[in-house]
Amino acid sequence: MIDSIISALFFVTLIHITITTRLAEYIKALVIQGILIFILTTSNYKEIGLFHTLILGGGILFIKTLLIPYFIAYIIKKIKIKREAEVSIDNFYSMLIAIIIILISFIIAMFINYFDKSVNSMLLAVSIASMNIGLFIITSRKKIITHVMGYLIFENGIYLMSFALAARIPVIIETGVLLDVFIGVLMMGIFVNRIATTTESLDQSELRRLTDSCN
Amino acid sequence: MTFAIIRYLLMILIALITPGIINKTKAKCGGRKGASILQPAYDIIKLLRKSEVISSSTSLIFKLAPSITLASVLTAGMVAPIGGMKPILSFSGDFVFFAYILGIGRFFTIIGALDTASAFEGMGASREAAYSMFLEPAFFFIFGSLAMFTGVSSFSEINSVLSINNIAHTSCVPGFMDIINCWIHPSNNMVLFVCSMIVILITILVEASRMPFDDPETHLELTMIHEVMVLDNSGPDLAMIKYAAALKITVLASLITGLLIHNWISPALGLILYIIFITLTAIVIGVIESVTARIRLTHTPQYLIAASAFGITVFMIMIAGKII
Amino acid sequence: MDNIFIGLLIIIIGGILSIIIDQFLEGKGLSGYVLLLFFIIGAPFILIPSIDVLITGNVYTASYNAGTPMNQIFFELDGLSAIFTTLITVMSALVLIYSQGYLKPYEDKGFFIGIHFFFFSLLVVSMILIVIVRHSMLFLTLWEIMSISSFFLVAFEHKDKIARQASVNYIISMHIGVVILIIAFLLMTNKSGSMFFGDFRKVFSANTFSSSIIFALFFIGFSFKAGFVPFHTWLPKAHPAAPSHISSIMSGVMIKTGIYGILRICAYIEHPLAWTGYFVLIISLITGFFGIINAIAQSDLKRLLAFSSIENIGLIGIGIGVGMLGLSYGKPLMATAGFAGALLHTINHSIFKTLLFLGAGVVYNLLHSRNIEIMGGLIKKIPVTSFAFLIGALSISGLPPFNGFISKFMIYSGFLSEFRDCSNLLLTAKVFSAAAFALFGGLTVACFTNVFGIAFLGAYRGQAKKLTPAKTSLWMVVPMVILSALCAVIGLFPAIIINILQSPLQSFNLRYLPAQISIAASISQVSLIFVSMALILILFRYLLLRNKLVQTAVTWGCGYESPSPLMQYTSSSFAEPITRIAKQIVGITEDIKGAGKLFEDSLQYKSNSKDIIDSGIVENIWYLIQGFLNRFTWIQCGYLRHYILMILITLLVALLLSIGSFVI
Amino acid sequence: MQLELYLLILPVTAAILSLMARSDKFDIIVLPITALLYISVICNISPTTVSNDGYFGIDSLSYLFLVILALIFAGSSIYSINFIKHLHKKNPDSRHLFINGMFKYTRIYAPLMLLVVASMTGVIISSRLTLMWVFIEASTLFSAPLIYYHKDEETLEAVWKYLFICSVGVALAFVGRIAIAQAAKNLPETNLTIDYLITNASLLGKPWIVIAFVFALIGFGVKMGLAPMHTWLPDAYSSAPAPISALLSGALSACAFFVILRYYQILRAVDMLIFARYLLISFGMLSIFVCAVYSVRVKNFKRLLAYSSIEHIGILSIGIGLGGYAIYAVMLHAVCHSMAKHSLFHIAGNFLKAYSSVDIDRIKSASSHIPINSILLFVLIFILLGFPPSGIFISEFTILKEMVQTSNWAVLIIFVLLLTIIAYSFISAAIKMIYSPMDAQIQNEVKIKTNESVLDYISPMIFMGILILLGLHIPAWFENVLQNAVKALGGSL
Repeated sequence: MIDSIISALFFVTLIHITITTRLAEYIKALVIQGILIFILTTSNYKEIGLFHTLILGGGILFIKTLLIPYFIAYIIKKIKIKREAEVSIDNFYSMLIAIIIILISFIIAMFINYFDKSVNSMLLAVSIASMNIGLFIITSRKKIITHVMGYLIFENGIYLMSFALAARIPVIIETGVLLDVFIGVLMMGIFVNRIATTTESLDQSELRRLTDSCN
Repeated sequence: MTFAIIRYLLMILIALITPGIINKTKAKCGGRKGASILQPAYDIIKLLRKSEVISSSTSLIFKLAPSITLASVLTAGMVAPIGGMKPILSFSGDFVFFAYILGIGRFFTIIGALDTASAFEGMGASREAAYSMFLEPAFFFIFGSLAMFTGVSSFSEINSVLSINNIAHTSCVPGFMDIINCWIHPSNNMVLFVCSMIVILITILVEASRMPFDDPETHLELTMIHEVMVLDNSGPDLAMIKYAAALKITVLASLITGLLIHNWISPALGLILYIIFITLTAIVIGVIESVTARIRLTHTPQYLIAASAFGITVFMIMIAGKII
Repeated sequence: MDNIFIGLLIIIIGGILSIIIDQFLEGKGLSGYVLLLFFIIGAPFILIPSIDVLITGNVYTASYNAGTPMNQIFFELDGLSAIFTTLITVMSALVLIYSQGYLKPYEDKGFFIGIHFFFFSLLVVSMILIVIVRHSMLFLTLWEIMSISSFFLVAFEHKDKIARQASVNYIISMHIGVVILIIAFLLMTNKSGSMFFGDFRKVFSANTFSSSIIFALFFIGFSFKAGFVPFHTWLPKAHPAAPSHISSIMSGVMIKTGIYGILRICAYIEHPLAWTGYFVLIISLITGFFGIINAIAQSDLKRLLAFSSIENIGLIGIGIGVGMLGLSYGKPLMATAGFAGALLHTINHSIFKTLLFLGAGVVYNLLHSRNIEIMGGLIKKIPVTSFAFLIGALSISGLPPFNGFISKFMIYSGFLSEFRDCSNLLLTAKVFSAAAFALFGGLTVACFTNVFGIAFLGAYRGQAKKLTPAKTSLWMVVPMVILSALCAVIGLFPAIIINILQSPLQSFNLRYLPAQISIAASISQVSLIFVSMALILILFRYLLLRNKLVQTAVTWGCGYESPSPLMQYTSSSFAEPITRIAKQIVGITEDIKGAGKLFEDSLQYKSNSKDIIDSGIVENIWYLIQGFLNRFTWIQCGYLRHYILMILITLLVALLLSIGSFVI
Repeated sequence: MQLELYLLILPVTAAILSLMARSDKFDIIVLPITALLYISVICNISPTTVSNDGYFGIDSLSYLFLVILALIFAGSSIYSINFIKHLHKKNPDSRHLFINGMFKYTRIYAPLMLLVVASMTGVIISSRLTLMWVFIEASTLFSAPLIYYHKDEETLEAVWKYLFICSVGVALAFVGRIAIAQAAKNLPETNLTIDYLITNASLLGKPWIVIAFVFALIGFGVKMGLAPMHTWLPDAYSSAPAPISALLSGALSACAFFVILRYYQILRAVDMLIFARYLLISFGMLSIFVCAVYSVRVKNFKRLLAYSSIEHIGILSIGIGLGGYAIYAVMLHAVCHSMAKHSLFHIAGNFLKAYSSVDIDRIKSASSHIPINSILLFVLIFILLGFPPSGIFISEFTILKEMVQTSNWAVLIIFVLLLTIIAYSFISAAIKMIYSPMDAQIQNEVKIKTNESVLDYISPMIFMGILILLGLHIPAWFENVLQNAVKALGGSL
């Protein structure tokens, strides 16, 4: 029951992200997704067990809803990235693609449900959708910071997937959270160095000096 | 063996007069009286007595070339059939040897010419090389077909097989007419013989640098092949070259006789026939020379290739004959 | 058998020592002598067993367990191998002697002589091992070692670009060849179930179509080394680029390992299918014609020799083809003549082609150019070399009384024997090949009269002062003299060598019929007559001119007063009557500047010939491949998002396929 | 306590020590000593099967990869001596970890390298999929700062792409792990070791295993450098310093490959290989194709080597896809390629040191300037291209053998064609660098250092010797190791 509601809301955030062009909206969406995931985690504490639930909940609240969004906002302010995301394709098409992706993910979920009844197809669909949409955002947005956010969405999808499947093994779910730490460290490493070393800001152009193609 | 040597010596002697006969014929055709038949022999003897003038740019090769050329022709003569009789040397595949031993003579003639560092002689040398190259396949096609027809691969064996083929239809004491009968006898594949003779004739014309491929008379160096190569030779060298040329005609002509004269007739008759045929060939050459004009140099290769094509047709006819 | 390995060990040690001496002990110039010394010590260990095999006809075998991956490895020294071991050892010894003199000028120019000699020894050792090994994988390994070492030898004069490109071209051709060989061997081992050559026989004896396909693969794979058209393209590039002693070892010996491979495979086929025989014959005919017609068009001496090598490989191939046809139609005489002719021509060619390349090397050291057009009159400067070259030219033209004639005659007798009950196809093949053979003969004469006449005779075309009176070092002269002596001896007394050929023919389980011996006898007879007659005539001429004064004058220029050496006939003009007809085949490109106008003050004519197969086919294929590859350069475009997109698409496709494969 | 844990503890402690150490000398000696101890530990280990409850364990497969890792570690540690000296010479100031908010490369080099080695060891010896995954992630994290040596735009970009693409890959791999968990939901045990999964393969849900394999192949394929997920690889390898690119190319991709092999084992246990075969072969072909496309045009020697790494990874995956004899070939190839590529990157580093460039057009007549290195380069390139005698020849020969036996003619032909193109471009590059005469313009621009230190070329030389020997004769004990690994993967011998 609650899973379905959460996944419905999650879909809303996903579509919102695909059509919005302002970075602030992205951050908001990320925060909302974090909260949704938090609710999802705590809602089925029976299977995970209280101890793990506490760890996970705390971790998610801290990392997903506070630390990373704040850090992204800080970077945006610090190195004066322009406020809107540069989308390489037209807004309408990106929404269209998002909807297609969602449909496809539902189909895949159905397929999987076809040979394994034990999966929660709704959650699975939303997880696949958010994975694909995350990757789609990476591929369709030009800014590096949007790449990061796309990655976060993608990774939320993975987190959801570990709930969608029947076997909810706490260890695995926790290691899933590690991904956040990973990306956090990643951004630290890159951007801190970046800000320290070079003056020029990141949104001028994409990094593509290293290439072997003729153009 | 001794007889073979005697025949060989006879051929060498005949070679002295063959060019004389040719010239005489030409003179007659031209309505002139013409020099004596023995004139070439006289020339050679005269040259042998003379001394030499050697070009300053030459090397030892130039001095060796004529002797080696003559030697090659003489050696070639040893395997050529004379009057349908067994030559001094005969082994299977000796016509290959025949072709290649003439080749070494040609090789030395050419490099001898190039040794003089003269543009004209180089020109002649190049043409000589090219033409003889074009002619090789024709020769091999003909003798290949003959070998195929007879199943053996040496002049004398071919001759003997041919003789065996038609000894059947001759009377006990073979006379002149019998030979004629044999030639026209169907079992004898007239086509092959005629074609072979024609090809050999062309070979003679080219090898001995005669009309229509070359002109021994003119002294426009640019147009000539053989004569221009020997511009700088004189004295004994020139004598040897002239004699080699004459001998070459005779040797090649005696290949024709090898096809025509069979070895079951008496040696004496054979020799007589041989002399007759050589003379006939010389006369034919003379006539050809006096009735044909010289082919344009650039067209000569085509005629030579035509000779090869002729050979191919002969061969094909043979194959067809096998099939039927 | 072990003696051979000892000998090889000694040689390779010599090679290593020569590196050490050259690099670390500062013994400049000594390294060559060291290797030569070791070679001379090592050679008898190889020669004695080989010659023993050739004379007695018994076969040595050895087999060791090399552990993984080779497992059991086999060596065998039978007649066929012995011929090649002898050839390789003798030729490389002579070339090594020659190189002592040839490499002197290079020593103080910062070339790594030591490494050069090391690779030389490696090349020799690998070639000898190739000939005696009977194990597929080891064979391939050695084959590639041979290619690599010769690659470094070709790249010796690495300072000029041509040499580098040629060596790369060479190694790549070898690589393609070896890949084909690997596939052939794999198919073979797959059928026979072992790496041992001896088991090939039972695969071939099945005599199916597939086995003949395998043979074709083997043939093509070896053709890359041997230089059959159209796999020859490396040859005219590598030979001019390499230093002369290397070109001679490559052309004289190394490409023969390809022939060896083909013969070795043939030895395992009792009754080949007829089409393989015709296949070999036709390719060889094309090779011969292409090679010689291009050789005539060249004005670069070593490139010319390279093309003539291609022609001779063609002749050898014709011999092999005749042999195979003889086998497949069950005509022993023909088969014997074919294979014997092929072997004999292999030997002869390696003798006179080595000789010719060594001569070319002397010329190159004298003039520092390979262009025939600027040569001339060299016989006055380097008489010994010139006469050696003349003998080489006569032999390669296949003229009696030299060795080239013997092998050609042998192959002819293959064509012209056993006409009884032949199929028409076979008859046609025989007679046409005979005629083609004759044509090649004529062309060869034209080609080599051209080379010798233009380059060595007449007057020097360059500035005469540059042509310093060269005293060729004895190191270089002796090998050439030995080789030319060999040419003459084999030509005059063929019976010896033909007797020796009996033991290799046992590998094809063929036996001589007395015919060949007798023919050989009569050939030597008639050749001797020719020689003596020539000598008599020369003596006769000498006697005639003994007490007459022979005066010298300037060449008769038909009245022209002041002839200059530049007015001589050039090589390309000599070849013109032939090349004009075969213009398309020899790929002649001409350009004439300032022609057509009257009273032209300066007229310029340039012509050069290029290998049509190389420039026409191979290069175009390469361009096609490159063009195709360049279509895909967007892969590494530098956009992170594209990279992620690629991953995404891959993922989706893979997922849909996998899940779909379940649902359906 | 299990012996293999020492393999983990040893580098970690060494890393901590070198972080705390006060003297520069320590960095120099710590790597060789650790390598020595590491190898000595490996010599005492005998591969066993792992008990279910253990977290770590070594079976025959992981033993082979440990050998590879040990070899590479030893090589890098020897090479690093001069490199660390060079670093200290460059900035000899105090040993603070950070200068103005950014870590000091000199300081972190040795510790991070040790940590990378530790994490790779963890990948190999850990007997649980989750643990493996964590260690892979860790290796990415630790190796990233090592790449960031020249602190300029290109390097930053390389690091960024490396981190980002690898993290995407790692995340996908995690999905694979989840799928395995789902597949194993009928199993009583929740924390799964490989052996446990393989032994109870009958209870696993086949579809999930296949999905897991697809995700794992693509996810770890990113780390391994399998086309089309290879895209980070040329950038990272070309901008990292020589010892690091050597380490990454030699060991890291091998580790990722090892993880894929683990999943392959599970897939094989539930015998669902058929689909995987096509996937592996097509990815492999694609990788070789990518190498062929770029090896013709690339002018940067290190990038060229990177592409050749992609090619060889492709060969590995093709071999796995073919199965049969090819498995043996793959095992051998993994070892040989790691050694060869590791050595070649070191040589490339020496060239960079001598010419201060890795541009093929700017390196000329190396044969006269740095003869030993150029000989090594030439021979190693011939080895890398699969010219005999070398282990790589043997492995490629065996792969071709398998192709012929299973009569994959199309694969065979494309394979050899692409390999020939690659061979052409590599040999021409090598001959250009080594033989082409030096032109004045370059000679004026750069001052060529012609001194060759033994420490720089000793390990490539040794590896070259080993490779050539492997081509002629494989020692019995090593053959044994290989064959056990092959048995573990169910290949035929």
